Amino acid sequence: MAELTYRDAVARAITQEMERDERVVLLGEDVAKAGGVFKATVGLYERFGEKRVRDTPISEQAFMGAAMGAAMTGLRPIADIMFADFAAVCFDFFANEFPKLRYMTNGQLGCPLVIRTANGGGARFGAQHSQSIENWTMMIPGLKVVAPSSPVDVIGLMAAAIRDDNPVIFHEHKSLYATKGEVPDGEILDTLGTAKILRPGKDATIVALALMVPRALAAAETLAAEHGIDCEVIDVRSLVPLDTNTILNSVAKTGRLFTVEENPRLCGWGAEIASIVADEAFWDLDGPIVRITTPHIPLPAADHLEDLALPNPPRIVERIARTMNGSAR
Amino acid sequence: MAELTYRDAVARAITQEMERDERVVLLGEDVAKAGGVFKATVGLYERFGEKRVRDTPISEQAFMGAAMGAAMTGLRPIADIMFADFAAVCFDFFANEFPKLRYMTNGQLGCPLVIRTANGGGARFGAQHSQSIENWTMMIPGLKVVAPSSPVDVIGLMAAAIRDDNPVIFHEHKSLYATKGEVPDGEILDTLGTAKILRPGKDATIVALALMVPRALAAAETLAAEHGIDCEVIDVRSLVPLDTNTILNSVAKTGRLFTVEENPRLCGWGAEIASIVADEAFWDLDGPIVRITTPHIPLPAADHLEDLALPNPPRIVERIARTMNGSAR
Amino acid sequence: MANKQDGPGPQGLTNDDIGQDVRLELYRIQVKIRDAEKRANDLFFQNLIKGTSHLSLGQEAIAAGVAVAMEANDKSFCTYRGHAHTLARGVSVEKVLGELMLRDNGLMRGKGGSMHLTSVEHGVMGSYAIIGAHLPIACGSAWRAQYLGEKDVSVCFFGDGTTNIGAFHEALNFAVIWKLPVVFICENNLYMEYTPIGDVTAVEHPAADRASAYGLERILIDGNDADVVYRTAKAAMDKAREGGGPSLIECLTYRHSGHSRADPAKYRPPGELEKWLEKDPLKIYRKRLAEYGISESDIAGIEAESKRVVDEATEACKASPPAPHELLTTDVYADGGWAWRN
Amino acid sequence: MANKQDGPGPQGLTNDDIGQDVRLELYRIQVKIRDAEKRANDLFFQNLIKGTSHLSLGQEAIAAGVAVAMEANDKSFCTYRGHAHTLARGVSVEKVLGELMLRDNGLMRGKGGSMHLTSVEHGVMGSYAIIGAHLPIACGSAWRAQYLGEKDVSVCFFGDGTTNIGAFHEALNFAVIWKLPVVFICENNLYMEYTPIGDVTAVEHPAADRASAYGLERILIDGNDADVVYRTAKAAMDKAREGGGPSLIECLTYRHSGHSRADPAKYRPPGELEKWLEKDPLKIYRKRLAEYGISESDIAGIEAESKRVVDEATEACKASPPAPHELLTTDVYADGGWAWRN
Ligand SMILES: Cc1ncc(C[n+]2csc(CCOP(=O)(O)OP(=O)(O)O)c2C)c(N)n1
Ligand SMILES: Cc1ncc(C[n+]2csc(CCOP(=O)(O)OP(=O)(O)O)c2C)c(N)n1
Ligand SMILES: [Mg+2]
Ligand SMILES: [Mg+2]
Repeated sequence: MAELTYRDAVARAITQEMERDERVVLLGEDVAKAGGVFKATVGLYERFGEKRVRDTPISEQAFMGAAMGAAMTGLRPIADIMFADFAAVCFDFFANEFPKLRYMTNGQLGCPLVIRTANGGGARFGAQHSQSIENWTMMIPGLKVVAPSSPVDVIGLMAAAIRDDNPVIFHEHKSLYATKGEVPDGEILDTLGTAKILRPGKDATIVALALMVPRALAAAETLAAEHGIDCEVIDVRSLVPLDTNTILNSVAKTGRLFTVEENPRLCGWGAEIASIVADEAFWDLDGPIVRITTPHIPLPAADHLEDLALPNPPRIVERIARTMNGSAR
Repeated sequence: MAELTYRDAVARAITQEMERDERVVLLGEDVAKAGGVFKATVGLYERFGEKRVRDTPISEQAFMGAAMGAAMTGLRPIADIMFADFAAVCFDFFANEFPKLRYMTNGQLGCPLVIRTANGGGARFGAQHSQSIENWTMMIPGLKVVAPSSPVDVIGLMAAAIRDDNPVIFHEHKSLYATKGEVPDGEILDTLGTAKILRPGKDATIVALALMVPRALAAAETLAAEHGIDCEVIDVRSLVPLDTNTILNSVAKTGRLFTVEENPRLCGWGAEIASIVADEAFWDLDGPIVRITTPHIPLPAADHLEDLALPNPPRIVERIARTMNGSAR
Repeated sequence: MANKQDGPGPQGLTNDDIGQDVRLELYRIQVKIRDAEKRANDLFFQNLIKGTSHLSLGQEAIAAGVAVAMEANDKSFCTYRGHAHTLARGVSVEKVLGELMLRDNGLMRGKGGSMHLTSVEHGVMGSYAIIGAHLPIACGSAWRAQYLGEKDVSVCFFGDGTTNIGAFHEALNFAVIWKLPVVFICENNLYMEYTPIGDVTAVEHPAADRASAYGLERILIDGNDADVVYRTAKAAMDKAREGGGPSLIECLTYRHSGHSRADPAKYRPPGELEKWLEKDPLKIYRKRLAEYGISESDIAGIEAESKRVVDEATEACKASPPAPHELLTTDVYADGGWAWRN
Repeated sequence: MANKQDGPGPQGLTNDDIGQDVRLELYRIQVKIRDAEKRANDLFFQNLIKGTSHLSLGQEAIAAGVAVAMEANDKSFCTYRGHAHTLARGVSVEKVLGELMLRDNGLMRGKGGSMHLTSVEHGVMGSYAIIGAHLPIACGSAWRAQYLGEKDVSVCFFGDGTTNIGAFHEALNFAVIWKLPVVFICENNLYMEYTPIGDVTAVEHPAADRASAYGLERILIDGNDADVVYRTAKAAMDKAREGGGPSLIECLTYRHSGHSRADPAKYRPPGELEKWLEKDPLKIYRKRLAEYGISESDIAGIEAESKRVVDEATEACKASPPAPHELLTTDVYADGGWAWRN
């Protein structure tokens, strides 16, 4: 057991898997010699050498494509998108190439790779470097999508992602890199498609992801202490596959659902979950489903405005308390 | 009044606006001399000349960027994405450039342009030429998103899109190009952000878009005739802005909501609407919200399989009848 | 094969760097492609091919020349205009036509369609229908070979119009800096869909005139002469296999039909097609065979055999059912299914 | 200005193609950028600049040389490393530093941040932070000028690393085939973020060695000499203005600090910085002024004035509040608000 940052957990996970499997390789802009712009891959170049850990030009299409071509033919590449926003410059690979290959070829070819992104806001980087793009990836059939909230989950889910035979988009949250958590020694391997109940509760279910998880947890404590509302907090962890059982069971118990989403409102991942619950758990619901999201706006650079935009514990508390105490609207 | 195809409506709308405003220009691959691969821009090159109607290289980033730069500085470009799927190769412009410019510059610059796409399935083109990408665009703050289902709507909404001072993504449905409808003479101008009730009904609300609209209407007739279920069918027409009033009012009346979506399931536009209704109209609901979508898969090329994938009247009827007659699940 | 010669000529077989076996194979493949593509065209007009299809009529020499230069383990990365390359690697006409007809006997049982022909057992690693993407993908395959010390070469085919998209530029630079065993073959057929390539390109030769931007040799060849294609491709593949890095080859050619099944190609200037029909690769090659002393009856035998194969394949396809409905949701994920939830 | 000369030299002002006024302006701008950038660096270490910032210390000659060659209506398209170009077009130090400090007095009142500096009234049409996008955008602005018969030129600045992304290739080809009045300025400072450009580029000069791929002239200049930059940019802008189409200019330079505020630039080989500090554009230009007979006191006056302006701006920024909360949801759409529904 040791305390590790989320940032260091990334390097530990990749180390674990690179030691285990020669086919695992890492590529991206400044990931090798410099250890990544968020320092999440420090030491890998030194340990595994330039054959396995490679710097690329600013050619996201080239190295996403290269990762795919290598994956199709026998390697297990991990490719790095420096800021999640840049997925847009190589989105053809996310939307049309990685996820459709197996289907279009009727199973002749697969695409076992992991794309890491530094996702999300909070760093005052402005509209083009701060987005939460988990819904950009969730909406594409054929991808798997993971977004861990803690160091131990980073390791276990990254290991699972690397061993998975599908293209997995692994969203690291840039505002979590400096956070710490206890991590057991030895190999860690988790399972994709499993949500975690981080706080049991009986009055309402809060579903959150990545940076929103600690915020939802903090809000739940306040809601319990100050409003007598006992919330169950679920860390979704994996958007695809989605652990609907855990969510539906929780709603069956609590009768209420709140989502806390960093993505801008429209077509966020919470909308999907809301729609599943509004269909399959409708008769369990005791009141409206409420989504707490970043407003449907680009993100501002200014710190006080960015803080205002992303869901935070006071806003979560206020919205849940108001909904639980009041009427439908 | 004349009968016009959806295809010819595109050219008529652009003609109307190009005659009205010298700043309106059209560019894209094969849109000029060849009149477009779907023949939706036939005659424009002859009428307006090569200064205003221009063929481009296969450089989607170049001409999306060019459209933006021209829009920022005084023109009103219409740019063509030959198949909606190709939005992925220039997605940076959709996700990070068009929609964020005004916000990032604090209103100093705007981006008044229209991007036309040939969207959707049904033509047996396979996984990379058949997608419904309306949710790819709906999820991006700063875009407006339109998807007409009839020739007259094509004209009125295209005119409104061209006159709008925002970036508007205009999804034409490739399987509707050959369909016909009555169109009044003279100028036609519609309003973005307005849904249309195409069939009033009292038992359930069906919300549909583009190719799904005629299918929802057909299903509603069968549901009335064979199951005694009287459905209200709403053509959303505009995903952003979204006419939530029309939808919420309808659900207040019927107590039931069904969406019929061509996009693959996860994070489809219907999820957003479902989540709005599950929040704001929860107490109006008499039963689960059900989404009828393309399954969350890439599209197959084979005709019989593609037909199986897209929602069609029998499937819509079956699902609605089963839900309305049965229990929640 | 010691006597290398620059152009083909009737020096007699003893003095021939290509040799009779290879030459017959080059012809056999060209004829097979020609016959299969013509049949595809007929089937389309009989409404037996739905969706789209992009023929390589007139471009057969490139597919044949490159494929014959390849070794069994080499990999082909094709576009929607990929029937020719798929056939050239040895895939049966039945499996190709079956896929075009979207039947259960097709290469992907109709799931992929004509634009995505794939036959991994023949080294055909997919056909890609969004312009540009497969150039970087081919780089990745080449990287795997380099990384694992495997000796195969990845070959990537694309058109003139493709040279103007960003992925082309990124892939070329990437292949060179990583010194990858990949060969890029540009089939310059003078048109993108309906627009002449000259109208939208800053240089005359869209690939060859850009080679220097990647520190590569300028290679521009007659793409209608299978011998020239074969020799050039062979040299590039040898170089790649020996660790010499990538090559970019521009092959001048012409498509005899429209861009896709829907295109009557009215945009062509009068006389252009006729001029190129004079340079028909099959015509050129039939003459070549005769010059090298192959008998008319041997040639006719190849042609008859091809017709027979195509006819039989056609019948088999017509007899094939569509794939079962269950196929709709198979192979989305690696577990064989499509489950995105529990 | 009849006497054109190739290199700068102390021929005396009578024989000077640039002239004293322009030369003083070139120095004034370089000093202003230097002082403002140094202040930005200080403010960052005082924790008064949040987020990121990308300085142009060492690259001032390019910003100054190009800006002085521009006319008032000409348009600049910049990157995240755009403070210099914004200042060079005449935007006040206060408005730039205010934006870096994310205060209400900033150019965009803190909404955009340091990577998106924009001042339309000065012709600064935005700073773009996703590599490559603004090259096509600049083409669009140039197209508008061509279409409307307006005489302005669009100028697009970017780094060496940017030449390897697809949008670079697409934009260059596009600009040439449409003969657009756009000038592309590549600031080759030898590095992308932390990776030397030579490690990831197939040619030595990432822009100049690719000009021929677009049928353009190869232009490679000393980017640390403002006179050279000025002359070259002026010629390119004249050409564009007269309908002669685009130019691509590679300026050799070096950034004295790290890539962004977070980067101590430890990846540099020893001695490299020192070598380039010898070629510091301000050092070069100060000497140049003296050679052209500008007095030490005039030079010192420019420098003192700059310090005063930067100090005053700093105080004004420190005194400025953050923008009001309402700003969060303004200007998403053209109606000024953010409503996506009724
Ligand atoms: C990104 C993208 N843009 C546009 C298209 C539509 N498209 C399909 S083929 C084609 C022309 C390609 O021309 P070329 O590369 O010369 O190949 P050819 O068809 O002539 O073999 C175009 C524009 C596409 N498939 N992908
Ligand atoms: C598409 C994209 N990929 C990566 C980045 C991250 N990034 C920001 S600046 C930079 C280096 C750019 O190098 P260069 O073009 O030489 O400009 P310089 O910073 O040296 O001025 C990189 C990789 C980005 N902003 N956009
Ligand atoms: Mg072509
Ligand atoms: Mg640089």
